Amino acid sequence: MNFSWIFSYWPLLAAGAVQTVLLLVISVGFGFILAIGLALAQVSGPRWLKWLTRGYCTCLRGTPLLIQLWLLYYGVGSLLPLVPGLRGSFLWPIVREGFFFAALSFTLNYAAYEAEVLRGALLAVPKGELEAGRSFGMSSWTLLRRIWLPRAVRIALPTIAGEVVLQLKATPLAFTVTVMDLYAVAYKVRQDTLLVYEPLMVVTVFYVLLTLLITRAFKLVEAQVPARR
Amino acid sequence: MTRLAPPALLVDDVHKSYGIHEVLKGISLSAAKGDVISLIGSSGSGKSTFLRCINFLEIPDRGRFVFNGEDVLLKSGQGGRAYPASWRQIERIRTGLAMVFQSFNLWPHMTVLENVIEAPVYVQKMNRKEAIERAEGLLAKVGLYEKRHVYPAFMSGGQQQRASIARALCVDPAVMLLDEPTSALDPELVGEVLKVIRDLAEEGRTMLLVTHEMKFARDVSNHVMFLHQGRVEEEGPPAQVFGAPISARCREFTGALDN
Amino acid sequence: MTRLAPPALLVDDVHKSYGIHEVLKGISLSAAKGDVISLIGSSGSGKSTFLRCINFLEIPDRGRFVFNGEDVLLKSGQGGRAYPASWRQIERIRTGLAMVFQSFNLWPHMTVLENVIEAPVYVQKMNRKEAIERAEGLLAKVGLYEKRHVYPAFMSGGQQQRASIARALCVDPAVMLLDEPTSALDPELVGEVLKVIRDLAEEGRTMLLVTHEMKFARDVSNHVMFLHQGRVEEEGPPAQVFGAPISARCREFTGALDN
Amino acid sequence: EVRFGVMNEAYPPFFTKDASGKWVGWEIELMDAVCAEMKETCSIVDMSWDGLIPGLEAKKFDVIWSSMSITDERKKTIDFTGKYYNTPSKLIGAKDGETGASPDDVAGKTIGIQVSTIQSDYYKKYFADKASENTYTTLDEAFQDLSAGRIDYVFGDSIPLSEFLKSDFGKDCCEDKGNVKDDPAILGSGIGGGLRKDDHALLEKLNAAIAAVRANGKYAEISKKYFDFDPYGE
Amino acid sequence: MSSTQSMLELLSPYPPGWGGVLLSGALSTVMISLGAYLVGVLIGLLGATGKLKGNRPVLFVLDVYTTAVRAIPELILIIGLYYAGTDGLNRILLSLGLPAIEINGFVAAIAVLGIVQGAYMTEVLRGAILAIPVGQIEAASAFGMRPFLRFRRIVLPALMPNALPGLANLWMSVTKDSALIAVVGYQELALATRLAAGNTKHYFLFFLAAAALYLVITLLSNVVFGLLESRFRRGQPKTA
Ligand SMILES: Nc1ncnc2c1ncn2[C@@H]1O[C@H](COP(=O)(O)OP(=O)(O)OP(=O)(O)O)[C@@H](O)[C@H]1O
Ligand SMILES: Nc1ncnc2c1ncn2[C@@H]1O[C@H](COP(=O)(O)OP(=O)(O)OP(=O)(O)O)[C@@H](O)[C@H]1O
Ligand SMILES: [Mg+2]
Ligand SMILES: [Mg+2]
Repeated sequence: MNFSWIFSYWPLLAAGAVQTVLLLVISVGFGFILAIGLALAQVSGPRWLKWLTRGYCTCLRGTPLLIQLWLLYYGVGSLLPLVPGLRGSFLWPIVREGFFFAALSFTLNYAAYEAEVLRGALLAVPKGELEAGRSFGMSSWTLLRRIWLPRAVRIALPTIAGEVVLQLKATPLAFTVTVMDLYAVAYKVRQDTLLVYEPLMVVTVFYVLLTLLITRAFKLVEAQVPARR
Repeated sequence: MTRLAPPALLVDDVHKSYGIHEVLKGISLSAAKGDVISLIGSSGSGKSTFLRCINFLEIPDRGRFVFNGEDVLLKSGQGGRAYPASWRQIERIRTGLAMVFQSFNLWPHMTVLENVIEAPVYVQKMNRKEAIERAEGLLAKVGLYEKRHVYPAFMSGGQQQRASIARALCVDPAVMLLDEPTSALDPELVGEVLKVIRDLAEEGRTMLLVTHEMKFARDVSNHVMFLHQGRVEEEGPPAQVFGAPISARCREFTGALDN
Repeated sequence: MTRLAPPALLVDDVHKSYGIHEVLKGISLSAAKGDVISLIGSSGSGKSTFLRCINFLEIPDRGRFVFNGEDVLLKSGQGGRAYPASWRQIERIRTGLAMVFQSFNLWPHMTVLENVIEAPVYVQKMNRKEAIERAEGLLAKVGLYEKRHVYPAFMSGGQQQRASIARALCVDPAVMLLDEPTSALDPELVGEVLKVIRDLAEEGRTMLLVTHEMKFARDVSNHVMFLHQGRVEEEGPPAQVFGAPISARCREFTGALDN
Repeated sequence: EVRFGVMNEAYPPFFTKDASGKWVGWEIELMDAVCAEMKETCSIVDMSWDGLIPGLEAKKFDVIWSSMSITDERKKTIDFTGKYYNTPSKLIGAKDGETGASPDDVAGKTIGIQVSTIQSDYYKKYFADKASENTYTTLDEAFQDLSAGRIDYVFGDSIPLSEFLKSDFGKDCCEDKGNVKDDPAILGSGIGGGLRKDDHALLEKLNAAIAAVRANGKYAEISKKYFDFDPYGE
Repeated sequence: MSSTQSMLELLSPYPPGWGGVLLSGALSTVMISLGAYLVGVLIGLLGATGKLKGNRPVLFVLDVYTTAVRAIPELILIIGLYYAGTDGLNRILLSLGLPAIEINGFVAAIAVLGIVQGAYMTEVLRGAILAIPVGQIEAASAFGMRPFLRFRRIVLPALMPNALPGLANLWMSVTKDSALIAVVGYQELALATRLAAGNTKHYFLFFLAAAALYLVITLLSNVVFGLLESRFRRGQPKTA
């Protein structure tokens, strides 16, 4: 085992870790919000919206994230300069970057997966509990916010935790659009030094720590309501 | 209550089918403020369904509903079935209605206290502190003060039922719909609930109550309706329905009381 | 039944706590074949917990259990609490026990008929046809023949309760544990259930029954136990417990019967 | 028998699998010639780039023969044969941009570079304080970004860069900006076969065979089919 | 030569068209995914039961398993098992005087992906079991059902509607994760696509073709999952 390279690469590693965490937080955060809408539309939306959102989820879960990212970055991204005014606007430095496209496509993709999980969980909430809410005059929004969603999320918690970890594992794809996340740095180290395991082990340690953090956080939430077993 | 005041609740000619199975075949009811109306009838006769139609948890096929003089606007949807024209209106009306469910339907992700303050705080925008105070008072009344921080899954059947009664009381409803509110309670507690309902009636609240305990129905209500095969087979003051029913079926049913 | 036959069910000194809350503080019971024992007591007094301890749905902290002369083997686990030595034995004993739950607990992914034949077919390996025949007979008896292909979610509370009674009956149990089996039933159906229980008792089956309906308890049982604060406060034949109770608490409780 | 580990992706004109699954390319033909010279039977084991080093170490094959650049850093992990080709490095860029490939010509611009190549070392030494860098896993991605206008230059091996300029996608947008000034210390080591550290016998055999192929004209013969210059470098 | 025609030629199933390569890649993808998925379901069922019923040591082991296996990049697991793993195994065999064995890349891929899937499935299934109202399981116990029977007749049908969306998601991701096994020299759809695109420089065409193939796989699996879901949701009234 040879870890001497760490000394020359640590600034890159640190920057990479930040990128990884940022990508994860952004995609999970926005993706979850989007997923709620997508799931609700499938469970109780009008028929056309149901089909639309179903189609969205099928396409995004059905094709590799790499290809989605690629289509977005090279397809849509190369059209962006043609949008009048965009090039000079304050948005340009953001939307020009690979990071923007990685975050965007991760968010869209995560939302599709999470929507599927939430859809099932929303359906798993016993009907009587919702009726109790309605019978007190809760508006659909209050019902959703106070009863339906909290119950559904609790039912789905272990699965959601898994999806978040899966999302963490998807972040290395950002490298294909030039984002130097932690995995990319490790890749670079591997190419530079031809060491197979050591750079990946550094990533692994970081991922394990992050995963521990995620699963502990989810466990805490899960433990808020004791289960009878 | 003067005769001139509009009835607190007026329901006219409610019909409801599940598929081809017609459960309610035209049920009407008029309740003044402070009335306690008991619905009795055999299992499966549509009592729960009727209660659930009143607050539109089931959408009736046909019928007219007036709350405190306000007509519920219905439009006809597909197949000529009624459909609420404005869910907003329904939601508003529901805030003045409270329901105790046959199967309790407590929210399992909240403690008893949280269950009870939920509607006051999040629907009626009551101050949280105030709501807690009120809820604790009610929980003490039903003997659950000690259990207020327990989750429903860890409570006995009767405790859950009492929690669900407290939850309904906490919204200070003008009309209460109670679906067998004493089914899991022992005689002492039934007595307590009886007292509570009487107090509420005296405050001018209207109550609609499904029950299988004839004695309870006789004691608590000023009007009894006997449902049979989706119709009101017999109705009147308890003394009449239990003492001298006209309908043979009703006589048979209430007669079963003392065999 | 001669005096010499071993009791069908003997339970001795059952203790059970949830956390620091001691629910059962030493309850004993002995039932001969054909006995119908009613458990009464206020809500939360531990009646359901006691029933659930008998078939080990809750693991008691302490106690001795004998079914038909067969001792349930217990070993002591951590903290000196009892623990079944062989789940195999428990499972075998359970096949001769049947339970009607306070909250019915029907399996929602099966129709009523499927619910009823489940245990006979898959636990007792009864021939499926035979089981269906038997089940249909029982469903007819509780008035659910027409509803046999309906899923539980689409039935009224009383119908679900009757289905759950039929499900318990279908395994032809030697001992039945009934947790408020008539709570959702109208007086007529209560009368039916009463008849069924009497028939079963005559066939030599033993029944343990939790109920809040004192009249029912008086009519159906040959022994009544009044639970209070985790202990048996009073027991004896119904005439004694309801007519001339020794304990003040019991007098108060049963006295509530006619206020 | 000598087993050659080749990356299982396309890197024309050096090596690639065609649609019928056959290996083709300059490097493949060179391998055959070297084998003939060594009088060995040879086989190809294909692996993803990530699998090459572990595959070598787990003895799934004996030589990495996959256009791998020789660097000092890498020599710490594996042994290399002498170089078997070394092509110049060049810059390509958008047609409307400036011409020239000196550090001053690229000042303020963004350059696309493949990760861990000799060019990235060169960049660090000569361009880093003038221009900025985008790192890519493969040159293909850099080319696409160049034609999309996200970066101004791609800096890399002249052969794949020229291939790109000849393709439908490259010929409209971009042009050759010229070779960079040579620095033998960085660019001179070239491409070689990679071997396990203890495999001295094979290393010597391979080195001898490469020299022989070069000397007997076989090398030039193969190269002529693919290039209009000598890929061996000086 | 029109460009549509050249595209058709490129996609033709016979060389020099790349269609055949893509199709056989897709077949490999499905095979590996199926294998890994089945292994995963098996591990997941055991893991979930263990997590819910197990004692302290079992819980600890499973906790380490689900956390570690999910956190470690699949690449390192595959490389580790296939290269270092076989190396180590053979060294042990050698020291015992046994002949060395060659682990097939295909088997290694299925094993690794299956172990990874198992970790995710453990959690999905655990959540689904927890969402079953406890009374239903108690009722089964009360009738003397043995654990396995209880699981087969009551728990499984009741957990399925809760678990299916999560399980479907895992299936979707394993069909894409199988791309990783290129590391051990196995050519599935993703690698076949890159090969075709790199050879012809028609990235757009081949990436879209691959997306279409993945989508076909997804649509077919959607049908299966949809059928399963409607079957397992029988008896459940509609929400909303
Ligand atoms: N799983 C549990 N965890 C903790 N406490 C419990 C649990 N189940 C029941 N309890 C408590 O134990 C006590 C006895 O409950 P039990 O269900 O036996 O009462 P019960 O006599 O059946 O009452 P009821 O007539 O209301 O059904 C109650 O105070 C209840 O809150
Ligand atoms: N969601 C539903 N779909 C179809 N049929 C239903 C549904 N809900 C209830 N029913 C049927 O409608 C009839 C009336 O049910 P309801 O719950 O109103 O009876 P109930 O009078 O409350 O009986 P109980 O006293 O047993 O609670 C029953 O036969 C029941 O099977
Ligand atoms: Mg009802
Ligand atoms: Mg109870």
